[in-house]
Amino acid sequence: MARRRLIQAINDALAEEMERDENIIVLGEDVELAIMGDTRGLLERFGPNRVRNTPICEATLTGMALGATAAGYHVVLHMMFANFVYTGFDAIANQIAKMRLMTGGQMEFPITFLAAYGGGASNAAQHSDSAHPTLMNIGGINVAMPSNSADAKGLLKTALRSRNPCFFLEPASRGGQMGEVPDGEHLVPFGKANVLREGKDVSIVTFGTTVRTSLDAADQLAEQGIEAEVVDLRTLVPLDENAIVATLARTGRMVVVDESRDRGGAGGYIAAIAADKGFKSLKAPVKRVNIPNVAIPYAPIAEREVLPTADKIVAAVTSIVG
Amino acid sequence: MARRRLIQAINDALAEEMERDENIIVLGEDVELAIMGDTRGLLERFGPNRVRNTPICEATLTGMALGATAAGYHVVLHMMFANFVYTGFDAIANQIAKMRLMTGGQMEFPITFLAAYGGGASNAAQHSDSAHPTLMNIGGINVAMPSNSADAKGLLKTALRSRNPCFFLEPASRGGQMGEVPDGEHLVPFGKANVLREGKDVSIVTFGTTVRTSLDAADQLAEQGIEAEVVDLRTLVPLDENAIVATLARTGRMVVVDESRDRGGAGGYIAAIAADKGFKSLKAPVKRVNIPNVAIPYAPIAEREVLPTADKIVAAVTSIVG
Amino acid sequence: MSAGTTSENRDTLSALLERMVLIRKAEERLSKAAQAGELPGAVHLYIGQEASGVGACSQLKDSDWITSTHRGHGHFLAKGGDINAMYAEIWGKRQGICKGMGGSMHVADVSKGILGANGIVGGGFAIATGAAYGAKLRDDGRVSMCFFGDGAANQGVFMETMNVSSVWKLPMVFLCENNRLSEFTVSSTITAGNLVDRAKAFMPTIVVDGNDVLAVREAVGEAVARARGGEGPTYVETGTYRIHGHLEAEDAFLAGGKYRSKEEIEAWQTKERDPISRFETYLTSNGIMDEAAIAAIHARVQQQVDDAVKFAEAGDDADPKLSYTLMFADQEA
Amino acid sequence: MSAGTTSENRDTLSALLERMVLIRKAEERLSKAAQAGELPGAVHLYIGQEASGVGACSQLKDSDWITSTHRGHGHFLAKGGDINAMYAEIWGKRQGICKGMGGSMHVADVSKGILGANGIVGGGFAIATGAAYGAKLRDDGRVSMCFFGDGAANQGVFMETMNVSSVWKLPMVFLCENNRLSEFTVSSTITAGNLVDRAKAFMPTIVVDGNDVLAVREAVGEAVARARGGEGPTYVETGTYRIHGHLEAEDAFLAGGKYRSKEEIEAWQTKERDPISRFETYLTSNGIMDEAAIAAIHARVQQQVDDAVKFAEAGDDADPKLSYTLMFADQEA
Ligand SMILES: Cc1ncc(C[n+]2csc(CCOP(=O)(O)OP(=O)(O)O)c2C)c(N)n1
Ligand SMILES: Cc1ncc(C[n+]2csc(CCOP(=O)(O)OP(=O)(O)O)c2C)c(N)n1
Ligand SMILES: [Mg+2]
Ligand SMILES: [Mg+2]
Repeated sequence: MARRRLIQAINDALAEEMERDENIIVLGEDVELAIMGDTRGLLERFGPNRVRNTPICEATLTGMALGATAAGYHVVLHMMFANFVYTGFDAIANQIAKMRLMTGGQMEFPITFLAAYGGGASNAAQHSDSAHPTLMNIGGINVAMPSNSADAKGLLKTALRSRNPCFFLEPASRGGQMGEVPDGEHLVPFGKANVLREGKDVSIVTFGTTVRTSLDAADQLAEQGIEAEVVDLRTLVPLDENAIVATLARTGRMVVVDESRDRGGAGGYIAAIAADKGFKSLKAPVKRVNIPNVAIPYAPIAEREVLPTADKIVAAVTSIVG
Repeated sequence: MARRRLIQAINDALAEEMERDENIIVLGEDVELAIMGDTRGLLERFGPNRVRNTPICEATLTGMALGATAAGYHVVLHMMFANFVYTGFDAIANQIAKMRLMTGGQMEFPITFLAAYGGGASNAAQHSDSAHPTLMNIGGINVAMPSNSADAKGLLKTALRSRNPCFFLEPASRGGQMGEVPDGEHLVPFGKANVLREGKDVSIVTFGTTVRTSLDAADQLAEQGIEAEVVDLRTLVPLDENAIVATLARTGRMVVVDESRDRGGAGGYIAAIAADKGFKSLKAPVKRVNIPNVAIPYAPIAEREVLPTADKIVAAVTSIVG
Repeated sequence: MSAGTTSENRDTLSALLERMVLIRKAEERLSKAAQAGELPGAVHLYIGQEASGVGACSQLKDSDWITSTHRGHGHFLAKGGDINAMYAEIWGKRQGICKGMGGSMHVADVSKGILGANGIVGGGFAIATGAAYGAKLRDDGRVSMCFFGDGAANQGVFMETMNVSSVWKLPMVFLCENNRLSEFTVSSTITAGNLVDRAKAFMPTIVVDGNDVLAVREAVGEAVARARGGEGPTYVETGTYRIHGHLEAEDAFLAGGKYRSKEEIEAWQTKERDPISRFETYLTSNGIMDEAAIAAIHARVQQQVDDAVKFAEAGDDADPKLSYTLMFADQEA
Repeated sequence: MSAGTTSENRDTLSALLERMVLIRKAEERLSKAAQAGELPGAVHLYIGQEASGVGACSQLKDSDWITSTHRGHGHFLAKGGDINAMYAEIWGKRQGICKGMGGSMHVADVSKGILGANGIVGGGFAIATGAAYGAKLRDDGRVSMCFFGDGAANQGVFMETMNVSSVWKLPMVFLCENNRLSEFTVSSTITAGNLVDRAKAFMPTIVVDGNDVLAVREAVGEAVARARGGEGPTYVETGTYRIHGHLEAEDAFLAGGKYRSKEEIEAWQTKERDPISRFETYLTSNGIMDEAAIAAIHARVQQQVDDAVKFAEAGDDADPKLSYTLMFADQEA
């Protein structure tokens, strides 16, 4: 085990996989000097043919990623902030997500998109969005959202060995978070949730930025005598529906926590699975803790108001337990 | 009452409101000759300053719509097919949906976007998408999805008198559908669902293209002795949550039907409301009938397979009733 | 028109003609099928523009890449795509080149370097540029050609990809088919200046008579040589005209409205201007082929098209469940 | 530098200087505050580019529109925005020009025609073009100016909006601030050719020394006159340089990496090149202002900045619940 920051774990995964597979290339705005830190040192190690700064033109970059796979490359496209996914959205939603079907399976798109999402650093509305609800809906693209260093490394390695396109979404304000990473080859499969804490009274189902918050909430709840099970879904596409049904079978109650706007967000979809396949087990309303239907405001006090917090999770849990 | 095709009702609403408010202008690719039929005759009636063909450049058109509101115009931007929303998505998601908040309320964006969505005509994956899950999640933009001529007219008029941006999504394959439209001033408010058929056994909650399909399913169910209530939500933003809870209180069972991909789709969100605020009434799992997580295939037989049908609705209902 | 007439040359010229005739007859047959309501979806036909696609693709190898547009049948056939597989696709059959999943606007054959027709106007720019970037990194000698219309040249990705191709000296050819129309809009009403001037800031440019197959072939030959030689992208603009409507059954959309005159269309259909009859005149008047040889090509191609219709009609319906397994490699949707 | 020296002129020149000094001192103060950790979010400073924004905005009226960038404080102040309201915004206070909801990257004052700084590179192009379109339809004589960087000039909306502005003869000025850098990337490594050549296909162009406030003023004067005269858009490029990092605390991001040399920065900071000291030299050596008058401006501005800090610090925290009512007019989120 090594202690690594989340952003270092990402960097490690990139370096190790690029070492292993010379078909992996990294493109993006400022990947050479590593604006996010995750691509640091890759240029020096792998040279300019494999790590290259691009012009600012997201609409082209996403389409180019598709095109470059025709030459057998696995393209890592760094999109910096999740908001810029919208700028380059045409090729994501109209091409990459659909072209395998449209060509009758002639093509494969080994592309790994990196982007930082979420608030917490007063980056304001155009640098704090969570794009995962949109990405999970367009079909044809996997969505991985690690909550800790080990998963960041293991999920990214899985993405980099996959023949399918994947959005690997990094928690913008948690890149510095430390965690243990297993030594040696460490892969985390897609579509397998992780029960981080067991508990019999309620299930907190979450992923990405809000896992830490949910664990904090579980600590607080424990002090009140409520045992919360915390389930980290790890990937949204594919989604581990069985894990959702299974935890519900154990606890009968569920709060879904994630950092996306509520209306049409990821939380609602997970709650809908509970209301369908998990209905038998349900003993109380399924609650959602996420972002109200607003853009993220700048001032810290206003930003805090709209982000998921341990207090909000505790309140949601206590409203349905006991 | 007059019998009007859905597309004519839209055309009527545009013409009447443009007559009433000279600040309404219409922009878009081929709005002069009316590729969809909905803007037909407007150029002749209102002249080239108010109805204008644009170059093909969706990324600019959406941003221009925002900019032109600064001069006090209500901009109607025709985006043709919902897939092209993705092409022009930056200004929608990063600017229009956020700028009122970002500027502390200094600006208003009276913009009505028109776009046709949905399958059923072998238009294939890049001309058959439903963008409403994405649009409802970005916040700051209303989403109206009429199912019939009267609502098409009344909702569009409401949009055209609103100071808020709105996506008015037209069912691509139902433009020719006939319906009664009330004479005189006819406005349909946003956020008010419409119970189209009453029934005590199950609620079918739906909107847009799948309302007709749901009513057909209700007819079939009636033959089997099952009384389905059919609720047309009419707008997704704002959403009539009370109507969802109320119908559930009457029937205790719910099937949500819509034409969007399941994962992160609109149906899941509506089901989540049932599982939360409507939980008390729930007597059975909440089922969703929508599109599996695929792009829309071209061949009619393959397209039919993935679209919501009356049979699928009937099957979902019978799985939870009785 | 100009070209020496060795016998190797004669074969080449005959092949150019045959390919153009194939496209013409294939499209005319599709028009009939569309009018008869035999096709599930809409078709956008290439009639009148054959010299552009055929001249351009005649300079490419199977291993070179192209991206195409919503008006993609001509490019597909010009680049060596199989008409049977294309027809089966448009008829929505399992034997279709995309198994019936894509239809007219998405015909693709990766084994022939055809990265697909595209329903998004401008959708091909970035894909072609990415393919060119891949080719450059691999140093595999491949060239990437992006076909696009004058309407698409107003999409910003045009400039973006010119910038990338130019700054990275990618083996790209920007092949602009300027047919003066964007759907029902006369392009000059929505387009500033001359398109070629946009390209001049980035790369060498050639504007050519797009109804002259040999002129197109020559211009593209230069461009491809430059690309293969590592000298970067070239912009080639072929001036041409679309004879049919934007899509078949256009009249239903227009509801009596008009965006061009009958006279304008006819002026492009004269024997002197039509890309095929004009080339035939060239061939016969230069003694390269005689009427009989040309008639033989027409007959052969007609047979090929008729056979393709039979092939398509006899095909099996597309697999309705295929979507579920096609979204991902080795993963259910 | 050149300008006659009537007394009206003297007032104008003095105002230009004062505005530049205001921006410089305001930005320097923000740098200090950022380093001290007093600001909630990141700030991108305009130091070194003052002549561009001030020269350009000096030709605009309050009723004219501008759109700005992530590096927007300079444009905000140049266009007449209030420093108190801007500081309060950056400090996240209720008294902020956007009530603390937008912060540094979103400062806007619609009453002054400032349609906002923008966190999306290239985000301003279409907004400004729309505003110009509105102005043209209203025939209200307003002009719309889009500030953008050399990095943003690689976004396709640049070409798209040049096309629209040109074909519809909109009252637009494209104001490119070419500081040679895009974040940590030297722009020449990602940009083909000269930016001005891209514009030449669409409109008249002027390239000007962006550190010479009078040259900028003159060039933009021409452009604005053309726009107001109904003659359509102009592209003006101001060559300049950013002295501070892409954002404050850039070093933490770079982790020892480098994209430019100390020498390069210093070469732009000499008395002859710095836009402010250079203009001061011009004013004194031409007898337009004396040292004392200049010192008075510095003192007055310093006071203004100090007062603005006090105003911001004394402000109330933003209203945490405001988001819910701001997403829509008359509608809860
Ligand atoms: C992104 C996008 N916007 C709009 C359309 C609708 N559309 C299809 S073809 C077309 C005109 C294209 O003109 P051009 O590029 O000149 O090609 P041509 O049809 O003349 O071959 C338009 C606007 C589309 N398919 N995609
Ligand atoms: C759409 C988008 N892509 C990327 C970024 C990240 N980014 C912020 S500023 C910048 C460089 C901009 O360069 P330029 O336009 O020259 O402006 P300058 O910073 O030099 O003033 C980048 C890439 C962004 N904010 N928006
Ligand atoms: Mg055209
Ligand atoms: Mg710059």
